[in-house]
Amino acid sequence: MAGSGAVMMSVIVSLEALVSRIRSGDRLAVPVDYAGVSMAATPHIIAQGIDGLRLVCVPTGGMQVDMLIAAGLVTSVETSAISLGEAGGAPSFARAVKNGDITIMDATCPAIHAGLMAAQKGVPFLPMRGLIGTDVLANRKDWGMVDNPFAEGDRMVAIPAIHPDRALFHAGLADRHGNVWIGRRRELAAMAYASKETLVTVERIVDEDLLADEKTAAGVLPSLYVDAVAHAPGGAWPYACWGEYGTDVGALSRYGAAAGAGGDALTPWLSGAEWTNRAEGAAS
Amino acid sequence: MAGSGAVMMSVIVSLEALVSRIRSGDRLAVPVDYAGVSMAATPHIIAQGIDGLRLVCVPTGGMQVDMLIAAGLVTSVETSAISLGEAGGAPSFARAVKNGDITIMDATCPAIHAGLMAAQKGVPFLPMRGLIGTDVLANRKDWGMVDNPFAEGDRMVAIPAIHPDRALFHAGLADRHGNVWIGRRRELAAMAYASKETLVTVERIVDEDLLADEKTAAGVLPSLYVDAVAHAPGGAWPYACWGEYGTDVGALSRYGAAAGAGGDALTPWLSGAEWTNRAEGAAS
Amino acid sequence: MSASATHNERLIAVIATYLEGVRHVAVGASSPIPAAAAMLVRARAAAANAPEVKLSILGSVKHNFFTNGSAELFDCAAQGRIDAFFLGGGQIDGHGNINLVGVGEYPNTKVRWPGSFGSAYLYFQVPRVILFREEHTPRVLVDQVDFISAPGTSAPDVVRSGGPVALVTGRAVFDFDKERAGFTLKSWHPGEDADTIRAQTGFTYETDATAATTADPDAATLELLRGRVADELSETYPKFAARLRDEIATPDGPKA
Amino acid sequence: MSASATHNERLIAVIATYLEGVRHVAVGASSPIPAAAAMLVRARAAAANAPEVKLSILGSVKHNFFTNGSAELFDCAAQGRIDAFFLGGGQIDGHGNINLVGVGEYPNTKVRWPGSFGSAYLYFQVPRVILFREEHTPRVLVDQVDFISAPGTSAPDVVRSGGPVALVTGRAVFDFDKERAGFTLKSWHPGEDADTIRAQTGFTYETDATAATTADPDAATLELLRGRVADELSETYPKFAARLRDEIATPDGPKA
Repeated sequence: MAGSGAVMMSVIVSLEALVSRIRSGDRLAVPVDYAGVSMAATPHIIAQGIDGLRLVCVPTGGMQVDMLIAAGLVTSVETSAISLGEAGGAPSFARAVKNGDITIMDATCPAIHAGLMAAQKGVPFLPMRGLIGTDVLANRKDWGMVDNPFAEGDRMVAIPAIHPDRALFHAGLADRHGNVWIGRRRELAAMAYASKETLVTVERIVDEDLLADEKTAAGVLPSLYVDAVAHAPGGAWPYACWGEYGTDVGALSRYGAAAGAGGDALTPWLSGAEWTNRAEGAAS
Repeated sequence: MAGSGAVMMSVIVSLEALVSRIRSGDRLAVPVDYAGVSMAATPHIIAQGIDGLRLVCVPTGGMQVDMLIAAGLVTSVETSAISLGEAGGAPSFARAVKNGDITIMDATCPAIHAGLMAAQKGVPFLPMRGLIGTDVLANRKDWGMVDNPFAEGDRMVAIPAIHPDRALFHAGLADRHGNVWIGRRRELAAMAYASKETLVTVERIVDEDLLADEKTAAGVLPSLYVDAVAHAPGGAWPYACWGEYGTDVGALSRYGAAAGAGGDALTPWLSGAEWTNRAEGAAS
Repeated sequence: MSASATHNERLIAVIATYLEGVRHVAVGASSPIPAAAAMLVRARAAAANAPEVKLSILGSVKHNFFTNGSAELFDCAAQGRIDAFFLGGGQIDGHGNINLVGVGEYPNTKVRWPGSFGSAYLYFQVPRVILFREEHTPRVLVDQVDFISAPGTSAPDVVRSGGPVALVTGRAVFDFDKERAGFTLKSWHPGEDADTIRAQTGFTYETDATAATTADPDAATLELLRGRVADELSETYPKFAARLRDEIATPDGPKA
Repeated sequence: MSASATHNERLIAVIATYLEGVRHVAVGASSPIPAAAAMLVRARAAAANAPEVKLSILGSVKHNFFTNGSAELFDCAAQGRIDAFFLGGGQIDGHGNINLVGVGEYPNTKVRWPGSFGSAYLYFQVPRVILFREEHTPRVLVDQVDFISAPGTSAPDVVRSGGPVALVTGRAVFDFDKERAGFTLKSWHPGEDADTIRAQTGFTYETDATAATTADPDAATLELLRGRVADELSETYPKFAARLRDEIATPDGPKA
């Protein structure tokens, strides 16, 4: 939450400065492909060598997770799925799982949501239906069971609160106070509520107060929950930015092929060259 | 939820028809003063004699609750508070409590929210901090206790799910599909998620699809949760309609005085004459 | 245009038979055949003046009734507001268990699929889950899954309002019998017979006394599929819609 | 304009002493004095180039950082994002217990107040809860409340990060001692003394060795109160702001 930064420091910072708030060993929450992934931040995390990351995918992950794994920065992944969507599986992830290079904490989407909701509500757990009899549950020693106090013999799964150190995502716009317009992507708010700090890259920074107009206010994550905002146009690429641009399946496929090959093929992705080249292409 | 009505019947109905969906004995959820109270529906509930109501105030109540109690239609009230705000206490409520005419289920605001959230999530209860050692808890035999499965000796309150039969509120606008713009008043969505049916009065009905524009979509309760919409301009009066008009404290005070006096003084309020007169005054 | 149904049209029509009377169907973003089946049911309801059928396509900006983030689908299912959903599986076994995680010893599976997604919850909550998997081989339809993402049935003390009702593949259609926790072969698609199905299925199942070749969609269904449904599909699944049109033009062409 | 502080200005200033270093204060919609104290602390922080102090006024359209409905305040408190909050009480007892429900045997209380609102939760969660009640009589400050809406302290096995830090009334200021579960008299406002406070307080308490008349706000504070804070108050609490201005113009006029 706000306040640990320097006195009167603006919430608007450079992308490098935003990324530098992530610490090695952080439990880092990142959103589902279509909700606004801060892809632009990924090469900076890699460049800054922020390792030991314990990723929480809300509730699934893709290329960003695969890149961080390929760069050797990931200790564990809690997720309901990892894939490149239409572009196929996530090669670095699959390899790391097979080789035992990362700890995989397989979940199911609503369990991730429940864990964040528990943190939002300040309770140690939420009860949840389903899951009983699955190998998902059998492999989550950190989950528990709880009895329904209102019915005999009704045992349910207890999902412990998920308290990420940092939440990182991309959105359409923010104002200079740090209010971020997330629209109907309310999982982004859920991530922020549950996290110690929230870092957001955006397409545009606007001068007007996004909370001043009730029309926009309804879709705003208030600055109360936002610790840093960086201007990063096209920052979700190759993923979509909801309501702004679509997914670049071609680029995802190219990444998938590179990750499948591994080694040098991945360098332009992990180094950020693909983003730089793209920005230069767009500028020319 | 939708679908029980007649084939292809429009979700847009008259105020009388909307109110007639409320049944005697219903557990009826109504919102806090400033979130959009469907005051215009109140005299119709009274005229139709829908009794045995078990009110759930989300999370507090005011003049609407007091009127329904004055009309003798209320069996119980679950609430965190009942008052007329700046216009003082709620006389009919206080009288009914003193005389034992209604069952009062005193709660605390976040417990009401937790009960609705449990219903939204399809779980029988949510755990909640606080409350231990209060007479609020001591008097809620329907609440329980639950152990935190992740820490020894950490006992918490278990708030059972609240499943209202009907939710009733007032909002700024709806479209012809039954999508309702609630803006940042998300307790209205929480009420709807938890309830079997949701009935909404609105200031305006618009032709455009409120979900079509991402700007408005962020503040929309989708038609999936909305069973009936009635056009009732000024329908929150004397309460405010968020972003539309403010509270008429003078009218609330007049109501408070009438309710304090009781008997004939209340008739123009319970009969709906105050609303009719006001509408005629506005039209002339 | 051919009057006879294509393979994909047959799949759409047979899936639609399991959606009769639904009010709200949710489908995944990359599931054009289930989406088409839901669109067909919606079109039929509209033609019959029956209550509206709602269709939520997950992850879609356009066909999305949700405004509370990606948790809303699961809440909505918990509230009983979703009547039907579709699941697949890298492996599906004879008890209706599905595996979306991988092949081999968990966690270091030799083949790793994306993961369980919402299956470990929705399989318990949605009254009609239709298992749909085009590939029908002993590699997919196994005796026992390597990892249970979601179980076909649960012990009586587990609160469960949902589960599988059918398994539709590129070769056949099975009903699921909850009491027996097993499948019953209902029909095989043209080109298959009881023997080819048995050879390609890695689990044991019963065969319905009336089992026969999957019925072709009737003329009214084909008209809806090639009219309103095709138009709606073009909007959301342009590639699939184009393929469907090509298949109709050349019905003897390759299935895939 | 008078240079000396009015009664209300003194209350505002003394409440502000309990808000030093806060980042986020929440106040009720009809609580102008606590709101003014928070505005004063915010103005001081701005003047000192210190981190911004946020103020949420519940139920206000304008001064409202929340976008997730009326549950957000409580979630926000649970997340440790609210440093200070204000509670009153129809009755407040010497152990810091508060009663917002009524007088007499529950549930059929002979006097019924609105109800406990969020107190049964926020009193446990917000680190600095300041009890504020203008009326200071044995009828309000009782030996034992008739109904505990929220307890002043909890058993050690109850997870609790918040609670009362002080009680400010129209006559005096008390600190709350959590270990002892009791109040300590710190100061009395002009016109009172140790004896009048004792006579008007229905519970027992300790008296601080340095207890004396409540200090008047200094010149810098008065300047902020009559400048920036008065302007901000006019926007949200126009009636109270006007009254404050009248009191400053006629400092010997009636307090109420």
